[in-house]
Amino acid sequence: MTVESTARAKTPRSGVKRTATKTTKKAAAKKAPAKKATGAKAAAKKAAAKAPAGRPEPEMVQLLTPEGVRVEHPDYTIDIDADELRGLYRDMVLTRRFDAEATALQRQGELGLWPSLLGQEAAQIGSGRALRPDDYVFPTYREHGVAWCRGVDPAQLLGMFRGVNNGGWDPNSNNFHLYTIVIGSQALHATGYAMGVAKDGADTAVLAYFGDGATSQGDVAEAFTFSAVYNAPVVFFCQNNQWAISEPTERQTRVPLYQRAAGYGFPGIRVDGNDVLAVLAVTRAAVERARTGQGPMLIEAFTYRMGAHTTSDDPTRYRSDDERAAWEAKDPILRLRAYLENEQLADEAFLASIDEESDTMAKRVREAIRTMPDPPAMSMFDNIYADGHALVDEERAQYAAYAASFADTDEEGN
Amino acid sequence: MTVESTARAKTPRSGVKRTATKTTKKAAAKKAPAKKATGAKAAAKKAAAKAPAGRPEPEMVQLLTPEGVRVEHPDYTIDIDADELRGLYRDMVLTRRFDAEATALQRQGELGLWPSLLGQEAAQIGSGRALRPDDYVFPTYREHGVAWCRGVDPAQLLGMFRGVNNGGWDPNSNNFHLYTIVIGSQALHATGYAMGVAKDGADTAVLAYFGDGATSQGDVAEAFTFSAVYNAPVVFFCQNNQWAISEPTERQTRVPLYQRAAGYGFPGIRVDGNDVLAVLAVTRAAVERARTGQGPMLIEAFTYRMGAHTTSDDPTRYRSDDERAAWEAKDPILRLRAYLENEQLADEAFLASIDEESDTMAKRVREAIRTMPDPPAMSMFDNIYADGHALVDEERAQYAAYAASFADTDEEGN
Amino acid sequence: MAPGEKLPIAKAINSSLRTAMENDPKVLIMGEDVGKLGGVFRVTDGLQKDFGEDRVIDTPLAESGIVGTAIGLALRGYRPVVEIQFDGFVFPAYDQIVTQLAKMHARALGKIKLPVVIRIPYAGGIGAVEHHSESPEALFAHVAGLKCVSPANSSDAYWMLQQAIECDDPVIFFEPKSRYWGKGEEISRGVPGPLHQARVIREGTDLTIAAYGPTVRTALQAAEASAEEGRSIEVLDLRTISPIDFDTIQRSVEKTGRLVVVHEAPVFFGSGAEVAARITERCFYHLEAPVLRVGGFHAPYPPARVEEEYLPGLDRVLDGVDRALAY
Amino acid sequence: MAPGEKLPIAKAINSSLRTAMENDPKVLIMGEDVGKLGGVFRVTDGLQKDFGEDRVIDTPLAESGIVGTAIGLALRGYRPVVEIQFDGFVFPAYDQIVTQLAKMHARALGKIKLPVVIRIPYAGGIGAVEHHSESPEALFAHVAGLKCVSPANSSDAYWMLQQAIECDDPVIFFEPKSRYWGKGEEISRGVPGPLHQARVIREGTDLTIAAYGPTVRTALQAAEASAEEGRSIEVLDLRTISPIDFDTIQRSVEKTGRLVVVHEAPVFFGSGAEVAARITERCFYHLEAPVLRVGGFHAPYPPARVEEEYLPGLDRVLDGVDRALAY
Ligand SMILES: Cc1ncc(C[n+]2csc(CCOP(=O)(O)OP(=O)(O)O)c2C)c(N)n1
Ligand SMILES: Cc1ncc(C[n+]2csc(CCOP(=O)(O)OP(=O)(O)O)c2C)c(N)n1
Ligand SMILES: [Mg+2]
Ligand SMILES: [Mg+2]
Repeated sequence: MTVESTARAKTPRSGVKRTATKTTKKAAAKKAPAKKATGAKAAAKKAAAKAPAGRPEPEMVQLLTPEGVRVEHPDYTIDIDADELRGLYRDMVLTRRFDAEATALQRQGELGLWPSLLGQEAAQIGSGRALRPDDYVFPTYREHGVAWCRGVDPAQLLGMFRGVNNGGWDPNSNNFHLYTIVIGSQALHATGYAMGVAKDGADTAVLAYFGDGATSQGDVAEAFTFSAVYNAPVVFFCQNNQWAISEPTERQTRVPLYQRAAGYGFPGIRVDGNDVLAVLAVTRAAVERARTGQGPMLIEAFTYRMGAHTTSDDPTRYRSDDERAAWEAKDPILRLRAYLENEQLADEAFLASIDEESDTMAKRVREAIRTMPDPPAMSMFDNIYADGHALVDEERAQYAAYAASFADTDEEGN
Repeated sequence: MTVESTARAKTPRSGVKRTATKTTKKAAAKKAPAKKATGAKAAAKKAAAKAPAGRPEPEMVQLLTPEGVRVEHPDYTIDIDADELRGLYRDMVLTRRFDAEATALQRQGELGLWPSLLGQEAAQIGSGRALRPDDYVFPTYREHGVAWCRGVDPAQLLGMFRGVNNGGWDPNSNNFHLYTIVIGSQALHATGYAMGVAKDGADTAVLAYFGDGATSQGDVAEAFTFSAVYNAPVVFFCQNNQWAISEPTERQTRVPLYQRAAGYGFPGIRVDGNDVLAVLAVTRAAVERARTGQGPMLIEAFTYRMGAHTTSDDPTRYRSDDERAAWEAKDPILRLRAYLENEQLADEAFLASIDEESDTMAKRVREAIRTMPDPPAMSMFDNIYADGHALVDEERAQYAAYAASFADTDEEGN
Repeated sequence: MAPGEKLPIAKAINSSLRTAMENDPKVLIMGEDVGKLGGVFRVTDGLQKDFGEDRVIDTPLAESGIVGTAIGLALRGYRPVVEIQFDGFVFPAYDQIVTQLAKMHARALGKIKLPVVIRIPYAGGIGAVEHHSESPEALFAHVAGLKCVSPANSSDAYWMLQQAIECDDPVIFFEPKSRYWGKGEEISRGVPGPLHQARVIREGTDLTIAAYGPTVRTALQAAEASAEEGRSIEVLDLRTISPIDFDTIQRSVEKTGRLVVVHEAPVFFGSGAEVAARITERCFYHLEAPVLRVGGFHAPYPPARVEEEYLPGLDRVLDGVDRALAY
Repeated sequence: MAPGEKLPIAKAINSSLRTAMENDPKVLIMGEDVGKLGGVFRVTDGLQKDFGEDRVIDTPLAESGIVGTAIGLALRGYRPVVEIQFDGFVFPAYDQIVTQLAKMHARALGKIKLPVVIRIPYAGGIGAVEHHSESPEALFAHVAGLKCVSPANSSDAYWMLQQAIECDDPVIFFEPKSRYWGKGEEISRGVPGPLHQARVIREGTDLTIAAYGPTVRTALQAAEASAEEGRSIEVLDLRTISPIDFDTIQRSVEKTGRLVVVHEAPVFFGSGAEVAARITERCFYHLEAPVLRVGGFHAPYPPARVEEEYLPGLDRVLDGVDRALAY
């Protein structure tokens, strides 16, 4: 029949099935339900645990099992040396540490809010490290790891969550656009930027990050359409962290998200989002496609939001500890660490040095935030227009006079 | 590889390929380029001509070739008696005649605008006749044939194009919603309505009509998402008439539109939109799925807008006569007529009676429109709110007083 | 049963929703995270548990989709109450609201009704990030076919929501989120009056302050502070933004001769402009000073650490009062 | 070369686009049917032929996508000029315009610029079906970060578009479609003044009429008709809606003491409200009558056969003039 039925779409095909099954079986063979592990090693060796309830588990690219064992994939290989491997480890550890520090700073009242990336380090570092400096990134509000890869000063990321600005870094100094809060909007900006890249004849790639929830927004669908029609060099990087606040991915789709792409005329792929090597390999391939005029691609990084949606959220209201525990066994950092240790690519000294670097970085961030000045009241009239606006000038002047009247009062009061 | 590539998505599968290829070959065997035919018979026998330039031609369901030959399809059969067949012919002829009459009325200044359905009669009558009275239809602005099937008085369709109202018929008297001009919006209304049907436990199906251009709108994508997530009994009926005003379908997608559905988790299918039997069969099947709790489906009726986008449009600016000529050879009415004649299901008397009925209908429509009164000025304050609004009352009263002041003047003037 | 109880506004709304759902099986709740989570503000807390997933619907993350399907549900005979998570996220649904929801009744010459309520937690003062503190009411009030209201206390929150849900027209229900979890007021035992009526909440003779939603409290504070200086200020809680109850404002201004309108939304093209224009027309010979407006500036809502300066707080309102009285 | 020529507004805009594209290779045109067809109004006629598909871009049928990708192109250094096919179809793009385009410069503390022009053929009087005759300017003017202008004649159409494209801020360019194909005026040989300045187009002493876009002609007709009755009416072409050039209006009203604002958009929450509120504040002691507004009613734009009654035509403007002079 000519109907492309759901069932059929879900059936793995040809080589795909073979490999995916192989990988999965290998992982499964080592699995056994286990209580929450405490130490890093224990966790790494722990069973990868069951898939989220009721979710179909299609093939996904994996190069490193949850236990830290390298496996091969017929389509994606990775050429990476020991230094780079250690670099990925360092990136992930520092990112996680930064994230924890930000969460702590929120608890201490230094930030109004913090959206933690805990658990998504591999998805972000793997994709972020696949990029060249001239590539351009359009993030959501959670891409702290990608920002790290782009060289954005971590302290700068905190400004908007402290309430001193709405972003404020210069997107062009690191080719990392401002955080975008309104879900899905940035997919179109990325697509437009990529259309411009193509017009310029450049071989820059553009990365559009968004979440599983965002895939429901019309803007993301329109970005798919525009990117396909103009064959724009944009990679859509969807971090499916299983949740959009309290809503599981089943509230957004009933088939795996990566399959969305085919109906728009470009490839989609699911990658183990907790496997930094697989993410790196797949993103490199997608970016290469973009550079060489092959157009857009959708990557679904299958991962998990280990923490709350933001510090304002209470996930105990909508999900179980079991689920989290199962995902802890797939921790992105632990698995790379296990691999490094097994392969004797990281010794105690190296690991200690990273921990130390983390401490230093965290301290620096803490200090930076605590001394971050509040913006002056008059700043609310700044940068509304590039070329000025008479009403803003008028309101600025009126407010200045009004504020000055208090200064007088204060003086009088003295 | 795990990538669902475009190329792969386009490859026909299993039984599909076999049958589709067979059909196509059969049709092709009879083909030969031909100049524009004049008589109905000549045209019916004429070659189906080449596919639109550069468009991939995937399998599509066909039960009646352009030459009027019945062919079988492994998945879609049709059980239809002679009376029904003649009924479909009658529906299409009357619809076309009504459409021509409306175009003429526009030329004569009776209407401000008319969007002709010329060429799309099979897509509309085939789908419209697949419905039960309790089913519900959400049309665009071009579904005159579907409206006919629903029993909407043709003259009523003209009101908005004459400028006396914005629709005005009661959607609930024929379960045919008002025409919707803003592209794609109604796909969500249909989905919501279908969600309500499901809540009510009814076995009603909902049909959402839209064009190829509409598939780019975020609203249509969101309708796909909502309908899939809630498994709503809605059938998305996309008339791909190859054009969105001056833009060919390639400006909206680079793969066949029916493939869009799979990525949202429901089946999509392409049907020969100029084959009323195939459209009827496929729509019946889709509606049956909806009724029986199997959720949404997308039907892409592959057809052609024979005329201008509307009477305001000038298609010579963007498309060639050749293209139109090629599609004329696939005329939906001529092919059913050829079939009826070949099978001796329609004699001269029958055909003449339909022509006569058409004349009568056209005359009635013409008279109705010419006597259709302009709305009174005060009507602009009516029906803005169901429960009233103080400002509307105030403005109504002010306007009435203002208008009355002229009445006084006029009287004084006398 | 909320009437008679003293509840925070958020709980009053929760209770109102519960009552509406108990009274009418056609009432549905739709929105992001309204189910298990009970909404990010917990306004719908417990409702899905008691009324089921079929009536308290967690939707996909798509506001146009939410409003568009709510329209379809309304056409099928349901009365959807939609929650938009924050003010700044209503705009993806703007087309469906303005082009479809607002106009469909008129388009059908009155033959169909669109009883859809869109609840928007709005306005600032909660120290939030961008898009979480906006006051977009003018963008809806300008559009015929919509009604807009904003309660300022728990009792109105409870009763006005009942009335909005019972109304056969689409109602945009602006909830002052900064007031959600304050102590709250007692819910009156009966309907406190028509939905679209302003209320004199403090009588005075020298000047009128008109406010709605989150600024009503500030207006009252300003009246109190002014009283200490011997000025008698009348305070109006407008309650309804479309329509605006000009009659009540007019009566007040005919008495006081001076009017200051206070809202958080930017002043430029805001509600205050409409009030000023029409009241000046109605009360031209009564006004001893131009109608003054105290509200947001023509600027994006600023970062949290500047919002106190941006918002029309007590000092800025008193400044407006001073300026009006100086004429 | 348009300057010096007499052209209909549509041709003046076409010529202006051509000039802008010749002067700056970064200028792009985007929209539905803007290419081969030259737009449904033929405003972009011939441009794709001369500048290629890479610079005159037929887009998919998705307004949010058009504006969203235009933002991305602007970030990449382009200067997109977007055409929205008709006023009523801008709303699917409203979120991108209001939430992204308007705020991104501020969000980046000024580090990025968004030189995007959105051309909207707007207003009524062309006998069209629903959604083709709306005047949504207030819905954009209320939003900080956007600029809004509307030319009323060919010369302004030509020059203001040049200025809008050169401007580093997003500009919503409202084109009075009912005037597209009239005889048109001569294009002045030099820039006729700053973009955001109103213009006195007829001097008078008894009353001021302020109008913009399609109502400017009506205002002039009203002034002429009034002159026959011995009334001296000053007419302002406001030209800019955000910002509004209050200084010019103020100067006029200080002279005439009376003001009538005329626009097609609904009066409730419309531009006239803002003009009335602010001018009353600025000219309180000069005004001999309240500022009156003549415009659309709080109703969806009516079917074509009633639009003449709905629109603020000559009679309704004269009625406003009479009422203002009666004070
Ligand atoms: C248009 C819009 N609607 C609602 C929200 C509120 N909101 C913020 S984050 C979020 C969930 C996003 O989920 P997902 O896309 O999966 O990203 P994640 O937070 O999981 O990284 C919601 C609903 C928003 N920011 N924008
Ligand atoms: C949101 C919106 N944008 C633009 C238009 C103007 N417009 C009317 S019909 C049309 C093309 C529609 O093409 P398609 O969906 O293929 O339907 P068809 O007219 O071919 O039946 C356009 C762009 C509109 N009606 N709504
Ligand atoms: Mg998520
Ligand atoms: Mg079409």
